Amino acid sequence: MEVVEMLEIQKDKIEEENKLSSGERLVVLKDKSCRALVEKWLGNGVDLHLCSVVGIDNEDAIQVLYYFMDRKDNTTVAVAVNLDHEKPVTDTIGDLIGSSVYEGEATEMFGIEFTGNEIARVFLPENWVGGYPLRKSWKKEDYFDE
Amino acid sequence: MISDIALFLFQSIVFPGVFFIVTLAFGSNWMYRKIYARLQRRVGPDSAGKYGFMQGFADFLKTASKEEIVPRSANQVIFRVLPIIAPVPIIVGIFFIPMMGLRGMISSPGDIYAIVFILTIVTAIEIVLGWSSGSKYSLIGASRSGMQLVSFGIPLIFSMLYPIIRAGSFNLMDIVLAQDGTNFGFLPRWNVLGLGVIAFVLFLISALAELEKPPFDTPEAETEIAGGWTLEYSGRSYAYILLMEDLKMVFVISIGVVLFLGGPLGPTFGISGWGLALLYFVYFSLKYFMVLIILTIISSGLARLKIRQIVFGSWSFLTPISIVFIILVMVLGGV
Amino acid sequence: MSKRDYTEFNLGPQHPALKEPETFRVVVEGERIVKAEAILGHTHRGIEKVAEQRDYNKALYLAERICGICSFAHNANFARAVEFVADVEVPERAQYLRVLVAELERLHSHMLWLGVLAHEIGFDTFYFLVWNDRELVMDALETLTGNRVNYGMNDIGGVRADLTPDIKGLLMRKLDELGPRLEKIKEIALKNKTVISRTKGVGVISNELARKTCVTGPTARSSGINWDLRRDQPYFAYGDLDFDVKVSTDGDVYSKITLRIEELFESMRIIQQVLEHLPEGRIKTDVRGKLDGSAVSRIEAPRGENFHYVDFRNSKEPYRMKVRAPTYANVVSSVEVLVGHYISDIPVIVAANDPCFSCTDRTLVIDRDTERYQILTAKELRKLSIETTKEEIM
Amino acid sequence: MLIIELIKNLFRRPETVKYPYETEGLNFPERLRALHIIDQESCIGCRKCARACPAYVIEMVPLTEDELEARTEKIKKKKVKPVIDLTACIFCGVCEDVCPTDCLNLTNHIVLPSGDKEELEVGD
Amino acid sequence: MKSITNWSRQKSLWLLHMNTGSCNGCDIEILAALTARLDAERFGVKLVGSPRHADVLVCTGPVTIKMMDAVKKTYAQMPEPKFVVVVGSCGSTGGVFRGGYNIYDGVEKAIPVDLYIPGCPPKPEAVIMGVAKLIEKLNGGS
Repeated sequence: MEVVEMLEIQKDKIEEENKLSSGERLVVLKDKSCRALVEKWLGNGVDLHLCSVVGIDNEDAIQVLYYFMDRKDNTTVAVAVNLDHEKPVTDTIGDLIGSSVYEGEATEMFGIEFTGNEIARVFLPENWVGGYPLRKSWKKEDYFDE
Repeated sequence: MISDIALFLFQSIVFPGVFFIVTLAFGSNWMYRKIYARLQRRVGPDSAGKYGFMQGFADFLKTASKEEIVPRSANQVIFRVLPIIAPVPIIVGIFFIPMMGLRGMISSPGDIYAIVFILTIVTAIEIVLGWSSGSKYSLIGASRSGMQLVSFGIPLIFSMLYPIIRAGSFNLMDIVLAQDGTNFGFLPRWNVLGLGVIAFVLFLISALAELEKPPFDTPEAETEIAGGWTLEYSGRSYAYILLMEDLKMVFVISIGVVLFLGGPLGPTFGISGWGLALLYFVYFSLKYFMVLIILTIISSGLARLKIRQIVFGSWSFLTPISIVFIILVMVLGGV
Repeated sequence: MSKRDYTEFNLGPQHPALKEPETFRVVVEGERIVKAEAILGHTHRGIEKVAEQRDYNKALYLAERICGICSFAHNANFARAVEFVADVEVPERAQYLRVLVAELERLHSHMLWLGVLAHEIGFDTFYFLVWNDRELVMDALETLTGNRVNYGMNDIGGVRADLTPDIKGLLMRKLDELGPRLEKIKEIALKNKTVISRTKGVGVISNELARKTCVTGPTARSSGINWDLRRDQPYFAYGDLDFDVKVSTDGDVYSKITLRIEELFESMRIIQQVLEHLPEGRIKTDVRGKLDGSAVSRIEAPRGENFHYVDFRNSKEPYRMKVRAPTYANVVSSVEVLVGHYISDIPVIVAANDPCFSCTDRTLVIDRDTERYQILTAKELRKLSIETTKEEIM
Repeated sequence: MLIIELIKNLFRRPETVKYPYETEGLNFPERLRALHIIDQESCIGCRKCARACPAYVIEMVPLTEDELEARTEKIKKKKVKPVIDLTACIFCGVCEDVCPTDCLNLTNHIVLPSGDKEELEVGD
Repeated sequence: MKSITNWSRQKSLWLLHMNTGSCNGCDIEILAALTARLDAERFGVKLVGSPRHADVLVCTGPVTIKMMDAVKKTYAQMPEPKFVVVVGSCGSTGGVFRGGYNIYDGVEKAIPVDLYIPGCPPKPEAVIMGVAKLIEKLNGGS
């Protein structure tokens, strides 16, 4: 079954739907996790490919944007979840599809907690104390003297 | 008496002694690099001396003049002392080789024993050198070096057996003399021309392994273990290791020339005395460089093998082939 | 098997096999790899954060310097993303010129990779021969764009340099010279016994693993995933051009060599078509002022799919820029297949994906103390009580 | 076959160009972006290059007394002049593109290496 | 004796190439300088794998903070006399990334630098000129 069709069925779970400037559908979920959706897709044999996981600091909320592609019928869709700015938590999809490192990167850069994903550091060192550097409020002076 | 001693000293130190051998080693190093570069459509070293001939010497001198660092994890005594004495066995070994005349500087009824012993000792030294530097890469390099020794020992020795059987002697002079004269009036009776070509090929392969040149450069594989057993050495120690490697090349190739290509033999044109010695030397060096070029072409045309493949290939192909070959030769009575 | 049979050591960050600083920590038993992990992050330069303070014209040159080998792919991809947001039409001639440079870059990148792989397996002669032939492509690129590596060819809305008849003639000449040389390369690389023995059956990435880890590019195509963005989601002028996408199902290093060599010939074909059918017209549409909106652009870089996300919030500076380089997607799979192989295979398998860690590590890092690194895979590795390296040499 | 190729190579002329002693066969195309030349006579000090530079390496230095005196009619209003720090320059050529008087140009002469950063400045 | 030593140093420069966080551009250009077209081996230049064997440390890249220790460690492992050559803008001053807080803005912040080869990346010809310059510098007496 196509990715798009699956989305239509699950319409009640979608909060709002936009389009990116490049033409892809951007679906913002009501849920704080897209795990159910991905499980459904994979369960129905969709040839799913995850391009990337993008974290975005929206001042009021932390958004996680998953960019999926269905290789079979060549459709792309961006799925976003809005998380609490103070304590962003969502489910991992790393065990379903290879997103562990992308999620790890989002964890270290934005402080998003992916439940079930043990990778907390990809690029930064383990003893990192400099906060979440890609957040908009992050300032170098807060953490370092130089 | 005095003049004998003087001659011996002159022979052992200046010509064809240590000084000359070291020059030859550096020359071989330069030659190898130059041919290697040429095969890759490059020029190769050409700034040190005329056509870069002094390159090996420059490398040695520069390395020797550098600071020597001894890592804390190394075995202090062996690490400092062993590199300095490492080139000595090979120089002694080269003294056995008849270059100028039919007799080497040292000659005994059991030359081949000594040569095989020295070849083994050299690898043993490499293993100890690698082990004593106390680095993991060195250790892996040393163990690979040992594995190669074990794998290629039998083919190497068996390939050397063919000339011995033909000459019926372990003495290098006898082996050289057995290759004198011609077949059919024009073909020299070198061991390589005839059944001995199999032995020669076996010898070349084993020689590459002994020299640790590609495709058998696993003990020093730069992209895998970053230099292997030489990794931790610097300054004077490393200079001696470089010298040792160059000398090893001279030694192994010389053995090949003597055993299979008739050593210094060639048409004499009735010349005798010093002229003959010179002529012998010219023949010897021509053959020497021929073998060097062949070795370089082989080693540059192949990718490095894995140590497993080397061990496997050696035990399942080279060793049986060499054994069968030698049995054949014995049955045929040293054709 | 007792614990003392294990040796742990680090390849990198400074190691002759890895031209880039990256650490591979492997645990070996004898020479056999028991565990392997990649430690990323030595070339983080914080490009994503720095880009947030630069306007799009300047960030373009920042994107170019994400990676020196696939610089055009990053640069063009960023430009394409911004063009989506600005909603401008890029002139057709510029699209064709972008294809031209992209394919020239693919040629040079694949040849570079071949050379590097040959160097990893100790086959230096082949490395020198390939790199010598590569100079032809570099000359072509240099003459066309004005630089050998970071071409500076793109601008938002088009390209900066046009193809003059002189340069076209030179490109033709260079390509004519390159053709027979590529045939020679193909013959040497695919028929040499030692190359085959070092690469065949080594580092097999199965189709399942490839799908699970979402690998891209030649790595995916060698594992039987028939996917190429140039064909399936055409960008620039690829829709008008005729070329084949090669697929292999073996998944080993040898199939990757075959695949990339085939791609070299396809690139040659594409370049020839571009030179023949180059349309006339302008080469640039101007983009000015503030932008609003977000866009994703994906193009097929030499190593695989290159993902750029840009977000403008009524500003000239991107609010968020996210780059996902192909190596980032591929490195996990190559680390996973390392287990069970031998030390000699590490450089081969790692190099087989054509890793480009400077792409991967573009994000920010501040590190006060490099003594400890995070483990990427195989967390149970930590449970192995292994004597830590006394002095990290390399 | 590789072996045949190798033996051929042994007798072929190497492809090496003995740079810096000879330059025949090396590629220095017209478009090559290397060493800058600034014609301070025609520069009007408009700062456009400095603003456009992606690496922020063009510094607008105030003119000295002598230079202020020596201004010609054409550049009467000029108060600053561009100085380029080559050690940080990325040779993208944007400054050349934006220059309104065409006084800043990138030549195809490679920048010579130096041990002294002071030497690697253009414009002074 | 001293002059012979100096001569040997000029004729046999062994490089250790180290990427300190660059974009790869400079690295491939250094390798290109070693290949057939320009063949740096003419000057006795050789790439070595171990810092213990090297005379010249060739750095590329702005030194990311994670690489800082590795650079210092590698430099310390090299035997005297040793030289440092920086290739490219990033290594010299940070280049386009200059001011980024995650990098040290150049190799000179970590170790003393003897020669800068500017360019982004420098042409292989410039790398050869750098080698020639270094030899010249050695010739002038050290």
